[in-house]
Amino acid sequence: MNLESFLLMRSEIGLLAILLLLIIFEIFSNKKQKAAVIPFALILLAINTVLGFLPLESGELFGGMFRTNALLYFFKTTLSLGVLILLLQSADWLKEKVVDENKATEFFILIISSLLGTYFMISAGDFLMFYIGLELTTLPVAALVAYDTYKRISAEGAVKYILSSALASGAALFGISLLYATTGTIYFESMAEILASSNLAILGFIFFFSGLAFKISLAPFHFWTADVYEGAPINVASYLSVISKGAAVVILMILLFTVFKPLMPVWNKIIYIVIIATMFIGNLFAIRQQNLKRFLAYSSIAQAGFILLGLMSVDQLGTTTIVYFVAVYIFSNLGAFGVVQAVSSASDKENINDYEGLYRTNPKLSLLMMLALFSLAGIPPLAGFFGKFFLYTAAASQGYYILVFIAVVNATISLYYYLLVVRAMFLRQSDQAIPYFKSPFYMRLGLILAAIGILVAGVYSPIYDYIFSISNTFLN
Amino acid sequence: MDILSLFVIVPVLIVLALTFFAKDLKQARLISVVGMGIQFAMSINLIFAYLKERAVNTGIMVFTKDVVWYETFNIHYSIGVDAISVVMIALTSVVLLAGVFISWKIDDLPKEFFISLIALSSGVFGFFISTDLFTMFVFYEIAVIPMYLLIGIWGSGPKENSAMKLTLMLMGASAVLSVGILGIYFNSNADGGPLTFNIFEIAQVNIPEAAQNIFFPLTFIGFAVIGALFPFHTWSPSGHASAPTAVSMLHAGVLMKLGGYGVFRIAMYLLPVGALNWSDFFLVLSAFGVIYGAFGAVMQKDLKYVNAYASVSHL
Amino acid sequence: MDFSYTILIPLIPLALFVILGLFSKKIPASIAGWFGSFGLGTSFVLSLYTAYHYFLEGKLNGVYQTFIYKQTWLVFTDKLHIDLGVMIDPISVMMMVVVTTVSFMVHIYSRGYMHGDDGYTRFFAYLALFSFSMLGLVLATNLFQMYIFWELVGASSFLLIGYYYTKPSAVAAAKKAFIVTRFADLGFLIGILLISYYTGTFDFQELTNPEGMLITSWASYSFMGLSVFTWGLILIFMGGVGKSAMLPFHIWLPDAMEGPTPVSALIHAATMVVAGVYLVARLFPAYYFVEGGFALQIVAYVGAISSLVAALIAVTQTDIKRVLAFSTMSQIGYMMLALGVSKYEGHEGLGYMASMFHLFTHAMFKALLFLGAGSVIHAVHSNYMKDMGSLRKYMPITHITFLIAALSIAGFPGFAGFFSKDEILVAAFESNKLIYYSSVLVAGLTAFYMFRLYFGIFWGEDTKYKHTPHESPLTMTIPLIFLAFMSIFGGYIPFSQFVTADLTPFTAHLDLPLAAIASSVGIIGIIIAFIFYKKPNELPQKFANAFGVVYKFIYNKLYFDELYIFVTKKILFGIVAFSASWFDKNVVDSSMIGIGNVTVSVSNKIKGMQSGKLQDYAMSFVGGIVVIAMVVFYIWIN
Amino acid sequence: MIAGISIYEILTLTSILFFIGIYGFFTRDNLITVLMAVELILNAAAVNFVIINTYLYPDLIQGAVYSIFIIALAAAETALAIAIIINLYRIIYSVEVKDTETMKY
Repeated sequence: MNLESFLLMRSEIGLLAILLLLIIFEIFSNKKQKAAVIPFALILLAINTVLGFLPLESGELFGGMFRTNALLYFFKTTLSLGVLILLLQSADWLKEKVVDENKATEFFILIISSLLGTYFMISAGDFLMFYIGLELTTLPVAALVAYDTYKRISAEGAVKYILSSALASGAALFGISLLYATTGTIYFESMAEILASSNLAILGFIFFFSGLAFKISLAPFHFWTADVYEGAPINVASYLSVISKGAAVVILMILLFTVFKPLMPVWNKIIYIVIIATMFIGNLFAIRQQNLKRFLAYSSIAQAGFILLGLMSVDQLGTTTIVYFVAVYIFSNLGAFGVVQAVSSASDKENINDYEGLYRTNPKLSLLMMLALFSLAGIPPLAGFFGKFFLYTAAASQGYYILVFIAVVNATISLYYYLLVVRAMFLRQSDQAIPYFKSPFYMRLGLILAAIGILVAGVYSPIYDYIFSISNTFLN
Repeated sequence: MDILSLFVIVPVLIVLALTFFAKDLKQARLISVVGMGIQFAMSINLIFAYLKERAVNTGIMVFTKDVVWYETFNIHYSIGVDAISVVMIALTSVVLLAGVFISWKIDDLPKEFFISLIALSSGVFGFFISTDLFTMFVFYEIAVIPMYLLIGIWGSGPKENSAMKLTLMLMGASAVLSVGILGIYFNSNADGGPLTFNIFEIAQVNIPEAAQNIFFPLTFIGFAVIGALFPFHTWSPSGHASAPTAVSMLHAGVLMKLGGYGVFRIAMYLLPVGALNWSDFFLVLSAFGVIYGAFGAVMQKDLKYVNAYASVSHL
Repeated sequence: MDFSYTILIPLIPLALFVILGLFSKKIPASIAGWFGSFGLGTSFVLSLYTAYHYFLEGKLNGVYQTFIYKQTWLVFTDKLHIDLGVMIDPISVMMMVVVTTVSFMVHIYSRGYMHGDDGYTRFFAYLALFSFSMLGLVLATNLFQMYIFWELVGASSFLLIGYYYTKPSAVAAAKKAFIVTRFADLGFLIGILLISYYTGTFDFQELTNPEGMLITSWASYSFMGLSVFTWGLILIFMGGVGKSAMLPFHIWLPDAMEGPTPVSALIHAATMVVAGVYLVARLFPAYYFVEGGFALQIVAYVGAISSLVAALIAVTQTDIKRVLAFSTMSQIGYMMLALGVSKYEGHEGLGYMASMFHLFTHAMFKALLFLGAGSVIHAVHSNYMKDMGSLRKYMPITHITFLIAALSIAGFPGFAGFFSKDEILVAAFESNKLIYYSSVLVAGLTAFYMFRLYFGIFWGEDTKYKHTPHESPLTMTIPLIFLAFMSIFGGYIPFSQFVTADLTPFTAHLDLPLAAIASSVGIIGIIIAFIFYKKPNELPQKFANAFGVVYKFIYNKLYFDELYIFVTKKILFGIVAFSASWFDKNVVDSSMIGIGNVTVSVSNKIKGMQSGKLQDYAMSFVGGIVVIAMVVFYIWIN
Repeated sequence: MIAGISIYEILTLTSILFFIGIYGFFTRDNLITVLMAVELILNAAAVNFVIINTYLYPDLIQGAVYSIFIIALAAAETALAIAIIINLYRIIYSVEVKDTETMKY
């Protein structure tokens, strides 16, 4: 092992460097200079994101605790891009509401550390690294949920989040300990070789799965989601719903496809039931929401159910479709959350009926919101359609037609509530419509990036083909 | 650029032009009229070109073109026309042109109206030129959504509910259809070939009877809903009643034909055995629909199915 | 011989429609009018040339040949395919001439009539579309093509009737016309499907070939004692009944008078309404040969009853356009019954010839009547006879031409209507006495109500007009004069040399006794009208009172509208459709909506799950683990 | 390795510990005590790792290392949770679980 091999951790090191620079900045800047942290951090992250497009070899570090390959690397870059968009969308909120309180740097540091956590989590080669990554992902976000220190629901949401997630990680740990008991190793690779279908292993798996399912907010482990999203600042909810969920899905997929492959007959059925429960619960709750954050929370629960469809096909197809869909989902959800954020910072309104007549006052925002929602609902030619259709394909490739049928029924239900928002924006007219406002520069940039993602990622097939070409790297 | 793809590209260009250049009603309708006029001229041209090409080309489809889209799924953007599609395209462009004229004096959000109308048309045109199941399905769904806005914003009466009902039923149908399409896709290697979405390749394959029996009703119902077959017609009366005139026209004139076209081109063409086995059931259903619909005198569509079924069962 | 240039005849109006429709805002009204008239003029000249060419040279061994130029279009099976093309035979050439003549005249006329109207160009675009559809219908080579244009005709007439779309009654009339004819077309379509299914062809030539296998070999499939083919023909005839406004589907015609008058002249006098007659004529051999012509008898009786009923109603109406509308219905009934009583070969096929002949002459004089009525309406701005009177002083040309048309329709000897009507009566006399008597009665009634109209408008008392009526402009009177010319001399065309059922010319003679009876009945009608209406007097009112209930019954059009409303509203809508729609609403639709409602209500029911309590969430978390573990261990593993 | 005590007994103990933690989570009224219950759960897992390492796989120290990390992360988690609870207390002057139910349905 030489120093050059640390280049495999390039993206992680990059993030660490950003964190350090931010801390240094925080220490040495005076009060007037504080506002400069926003462009500073954004530029740094943008550089890191762009660097992520350089190719990287696959390999292992620390005796297999950390491993990377093209797929993971691609996914990290995607997450980084997502966080960049998210930060662009929150920049103006920070500038207006937070800079005076000297907490802007804090926000960046917390978000970026959480991003670092997701990197480690998905790159983990053993359960220890996985656990550290998981906690590193969770804890900063818990702090961020309580970021609005004077808002009661914010504090409430944070309490619910931190305690539930502690319970979840406790359960996951307990599960890992049982798995460790049956195999005697915490390394993914060696565990995959040893693991056999014993009762203890299955019990361990169930505990472990529940912990991860909590992060992805699968039913019945999802209850925290809506409350926390509602309490959290919008961009934090957005982070939870796209970045942290996306990373958790990918690591779940990796673990199921490699480590837990011997248990496949069992987890297959568990996932089958969980998918159905998650989709129905998410959709049924989403139908009657008025608060958009809560609405998007349930919608993202339902989306999680869709993502898991890809797990039903334990092969390259499943991997590709999941990674692809998560990428698409990041853009779509960021689009939706971005609009909510923009409207909220301009008018403090977060309810669906506040959006009535929005199109007549703010056509571009409404249009983007519609695109984002339709992408989530899976309407062509937006990216979400392709993502969803390929997930169906993945599930159908193993003959799970009934499951696919249930999924498409749910897609139709989901269209109903997405249309409710579209209806409010386009069909309704209101005297109290939110007046016209021009979003600031960063916000517009963030929204435009999300829109491009929604429009391009589907029709432009090389993206999918690229993911497919790299997705065999970890299955080998 | 080939003659067929233009049918999709021109509407998209018009939509873009409308989005960026149209400032008011006059400009919006000017752009739409010019664009749809071009479209109409193209369809006339297509008819002649088709007749000319038909004389020398004996393939099922002419003007075919095939571009690989999603390689891993063997999804192609493959297009081609036969007589039916040419006629449907011509019909659509006539109806659209008329629709633009009928909506001449639309005063509420004119630009958006034309954008939706033309976006819808690109879906319809795309549907008729596709020879790939996936591409066809994509265009089919593209055609449905603008409908929501068209009825919901510019409709009359209980427009919101009708629009919602229509959209949900049609999208629900397309959801069912997507299962059917996947079923066909994953059975398209029954003879040992690769999986494919290409309609004509699939038509060569003997899909196992069991699979046909399962997926035929799914595919059929998927298209039958948009063709307003009993008992999936309930979106149609309220949708028609609420829709603005241009949309009503388009609906009766074109969209409902999408269903019939789809039934012929996909359900019965690709799953003949399934069609045969289910024919009694759907025949009864259609016949019932005819009697039932005669009171509304709108059910002429179903009769085509009757005839179609009769001919299928006699084949 | 090459007739392929005839394809241009329908294509020119189509091109006109496209151009006028596309640039309707850019083209100034005056140019649009010229342009439209010129285009139709070209078609007119072309069709005259075709007729000349065809009737002169189209015979082979004394039999008219059929020329077909077609393109295979939709292929179902090897045999069953739909073609698009043109078919040139005597009746199609004749119809082509009629359609283009009337359409051309109407175009010219409309330039004056519609002058200054908002949407002038749009009107001409619609006219062109209609002409195109009608010509396409006439030239169709097969049932399906005919059906397509049939519907297109329906649609374009819908546009024309509803031309004054700001007027609710016009819109309602357009809708009524569309719905009623569409309902009838349902029968047409079923008929087409039945026939095409059992014969495997749509083609007119194959369907009507009397020596062909088709006609004789279909009797094997029967339903309720009649062969399927007869059923098919009856159903097809149902479509014709709808378009031609025969009983019981005539109710749309009077209302359709809401359209601009030139439209009435074009659609409701000369072209669209005779489409039904044309349809039966087109399939005549099939009607005649299949099962001894059972279907044809139905045609005859429907025609006879319609003509009688319509004539009776026409006597009582006061809206001049409605009088003309019922008169049209009555005359088309004539044509139908003539077809119905006709036989096939040689002189036996007199009825067929007479029907076509009458179609031709009727087109001329009825278009003239409508255009004249339009001219009158243009002058006095009213449709009602009570607002008119003594107009002969103000509008000499209209007066004279109207008189000519009235004489022609009344069958006054020497005028065109006399000859064609006479042939019909002869045909009826030879085959069915009952129908003959009713036809004679109708002839008398026709003369009476036409002259009632004539005297009421041009004589009678001098109403006080707000504006002094004046003669219409030249562009309106030229068509009147031309059509008047045709109404006189159209009758001298030796039709039996041209148009016959078996395509073989024969010579028809005037049957003097019958002609004498008919024309004397007509003259009696004229005289009665003269007595009643020449000068305002009490007689009509007395008569009306004397008949009392009967008069009222007829005046209200035998309560057909009310009957329809009763049947549709009370029985169909009230009982059948109500229960159907109850079923639709409560079972079908509500099962669709119900899915939605159930979803929403389930959603409301389960909202309590999200209690907001941290510990409940934890319980469900642990509960989830427990349930999964239990399911796995107790169900799947054991 | 403790003489006379087998792994089963200790695993039973940790399992009981785990479920006590869960029970505590379900029933405590005070957020701080709920947090303590969570600690029990985490500790149960940590002890599990140590015991399994010692009894079953004594030649490697993976489990022991793991438990150290668990303790460290649990501490971080607790610190954060306490901070959040204090923040909540500053707003509503209560740390009762039942006061954190404004958001629901």
